[in-house]
This record gives sequence, structure tokens and C-alpha cells, in this order.
Amino acid sequence: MIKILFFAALRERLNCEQYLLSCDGHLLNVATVLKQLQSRNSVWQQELSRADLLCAVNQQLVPLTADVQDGDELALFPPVTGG
Amino acid sequence: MIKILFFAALRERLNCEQYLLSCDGHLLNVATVLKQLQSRNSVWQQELSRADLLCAVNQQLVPLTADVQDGDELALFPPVTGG
Amino acid sequence: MSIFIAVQRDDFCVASEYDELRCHAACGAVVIFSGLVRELSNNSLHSMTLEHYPGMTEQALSAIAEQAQQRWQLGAVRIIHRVGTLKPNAQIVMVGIASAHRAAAFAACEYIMDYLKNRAPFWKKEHTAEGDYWVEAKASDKQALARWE
Amino acid sequence: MSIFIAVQRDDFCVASEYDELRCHAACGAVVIFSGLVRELSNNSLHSMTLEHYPGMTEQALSAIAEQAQQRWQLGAVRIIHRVGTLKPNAQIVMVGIASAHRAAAFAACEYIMDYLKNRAPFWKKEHTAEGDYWVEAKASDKQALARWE
Repeated sequence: MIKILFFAALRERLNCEQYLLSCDGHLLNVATVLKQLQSRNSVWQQELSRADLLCAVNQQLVPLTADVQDGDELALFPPVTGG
Repeated sequence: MIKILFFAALRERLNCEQYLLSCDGHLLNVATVLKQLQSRNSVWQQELSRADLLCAVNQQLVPLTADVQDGDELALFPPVTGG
Repeated sequence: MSIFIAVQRDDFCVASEYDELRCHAACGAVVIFSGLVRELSNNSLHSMTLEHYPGMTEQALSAIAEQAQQRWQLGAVRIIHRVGTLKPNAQIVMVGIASAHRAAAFAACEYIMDYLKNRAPFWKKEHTAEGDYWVEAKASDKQALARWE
Repeated sequence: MSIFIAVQRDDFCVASEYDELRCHAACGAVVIFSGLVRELSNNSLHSMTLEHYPGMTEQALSAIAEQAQQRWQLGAVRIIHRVGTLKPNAQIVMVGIASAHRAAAFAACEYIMDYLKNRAPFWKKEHTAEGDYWVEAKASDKQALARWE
């Protein structure tokens, strides 16, 4: 399983904090995971297609081409606004 | 009279804090004042010829071409090292 | 070189942080940045909530501090970032640097803030008289980062 | 916009200065620089004496603060510079800025320090185990100024 976390405005718009995705032992990359999530419905399609979406695998910022596999924590979130 | 002040290392090397120069009502510039002071002796000659000498007229940094006249306060000092 | 990182709900004390920073004998320069909750121009801000990604925030701040340490000669780096609900004028974040020379201290402090603004997983939501709004990321923060790369 | 300038023998308190700076409601950013008497590498520094040109120092610092204010949108500028004899680790100078945004606060603080280092009439004499020496001006301070011109 891949544990997927959503934060801030994205969490509110998807109305979802956490989502578990089975990857059947396959090595995926973030972009293919996003495709699967986008297919859920039109809101997810729209929100997860945003060009400014950021992603972290195991708490490290990564590009959409990064690998992700069973046991990983994948976080998806809008541009950060701390500081 | 022009009141001439010396500070820091320059004050110590000239062994002089303050020097009063009569200018007989003439409008001088800093460079001509320096020439007069340099003519006092070889130490003044050397110390007041340094390329890094700074000068202030009435407490404002000015170039050697600045005018100076009766009643002015002219300060001469080495590069500053505060902060 | 010492690094101190904290992500906390509690307020922090700049005076104590400064005392920690200035006790590095070889350091002649201390630079502190403090970020505060700013009033909106129409004075309608009630409060602001800072959400974060627990676990990743501390890692991200540590990584940024280490990058700064590799880039400049630093004696100490201290970063504190608050989360939770904050009122106008409350302290949000503090970055403090001690270094032998001021140029390194200024550069490292600004570098850390520029990275933090773009890479550390914090998000602000403003609670105003008109409703609640997520703060939008600023293009100027992205541009600020570009000059270090 | 408020400007506060002091040249004094007494020590100053960064905590109180910070409290003054952070009470500007429209300001989200405070940057403070503090300069300390640094140990020499061989640990031989007993103390340091700061001489100045009374009257001109205050004018020079005010002029620098006003230049910074013309260049950036600032809420408050505070500059304190000590004179007299100071021990290692003593505070020498503090520049504090409050501004709406951090880029202006950082830039103004560094600008003021760069000008102060080159234009304000203070001179340091080190008292060491080997004797008393006037501190030489550093080329790096002159270069630091050049980028603002």
C-alpha cells in the first residue's frame, strides 16, 4: 500500500486527508499515481492536474517523475505559504 | 580661522588633535589646506599625503576639491573602522 | 557549528534566542529575522491558522539549515516556526545566525527564509471578517529563491 | 516611518529594541543585526577602544538611515553604536529594521551596515597582549558598499 496524504486547500477541496492506494507490488512513479487519483471524479481530476501541485515522497520534495512503491508515504499539497 | 580636527591613528601620528589655520578671508579648498599643513614637516608631509585620507567639512564627508572657509570645521582622519 | 530547529505551537522569545547566538566567541555578527502576522490593509484579519506536515517540517528546516552551513562559515543557526492559530502581530517564525562576518550572517539568514518560504510544508489560512481564505503563494517568493540557484 | 539613532557608552538591550520594532502593526518583517567584539584568533585581545567624531557620528548615522528610508518602504529604523572601551563579546552596534516585507528589511539592514562601515566616523583600537593597534579598514567593506552604488 502507498499512504497518500493531502494538505491545506487541496485537502479541503478533495475533502480527504488520507488515501490508501494498493500498488500490487508494482514500482510506480508519482505521475502514474496522480493519473489513478484523477480518474476518481471531476473534482479530483481538476485539483490533481494543477501545474503548481507539489509532492513529497517519504517527506522529501520530489518531481512527478520520482518512483513510489509499497510502504511509501506520498504527500500532495499546494504551494507552501509559511514563514 | 578654520578649525582643523584630527582623529584616531592620524591624530596620534601627528601628535595633534586640533589645529587652527588662518585663511585671511580667502576661500580655500581642502587640497590647498592640506598643502599648507604638509609643509610643516616631513611627518605631516607623509601622513597628510596618504591616498586613503578622508575629510569632512562641517561634519559632512567631502572630496578634496570641496571649498573651505573662515568658520568652517575641517576634520581629517584615516578610513573609518566602526560597526 | 550548532543547529537548533523547532516547530511549535508556543510563542518563542527572541531575547533568549539572541543570547544563545551571541555566546559564540569567534562570531562577530548576529543576524535575526522575525516574521509577524501582519494586519490586512482593511484591518479585517481576526487570526490566522498555520497548518503543517508534521515530521516533514522539521526535516525540511534541518535540510535548509545544513545547506546554509555548507555554503557559508557559520557559528550557529536557530530556526523556530510556529503552527496553530495566531493573532495579528503574533510571531510566526524566527531565523537567527551567528557568524564571524556580517556578509555570511546576512546571506545565510535570507537564504534560509527564501528556502523556507518555498520548500517548508507550512500553509496559512486567514480568518477575516469576510470569511476564511488560504493564503496564495507569492511569485516574489519564487523569484527570491531563484537567485541562490 | 520612525528613525531612532543613538551613540552611547552604555550597553544596549536587543530585546527592548526588538520590542520597539515589532510593535509596527503594518510590518510583517523585523531584521536585526548585532555586531560584537570578536576574539582574535590567538585569544590575545584584552579589550578594544572605539573613538568617534562627536556630532558627526549622529549626523552620519541619521543620513544613512534616511537614505535607506528613501530606497525602501520601511516602518522603523533603529541604530545604536557604542563608543569607549569594550571587552571581547561586548556588543558594539545594532541595526534594526521593521518593514512590511522581508526583502526590504534585509536589504535596508545590510545597506545601513555597509554604509556605516565606510562612512560613519568611528575607529577601533585593539589592546592586545602584544600591544595596541589601530584596526585597518578592510577592502571587503569597501567592496560591500560598491554594490549599492
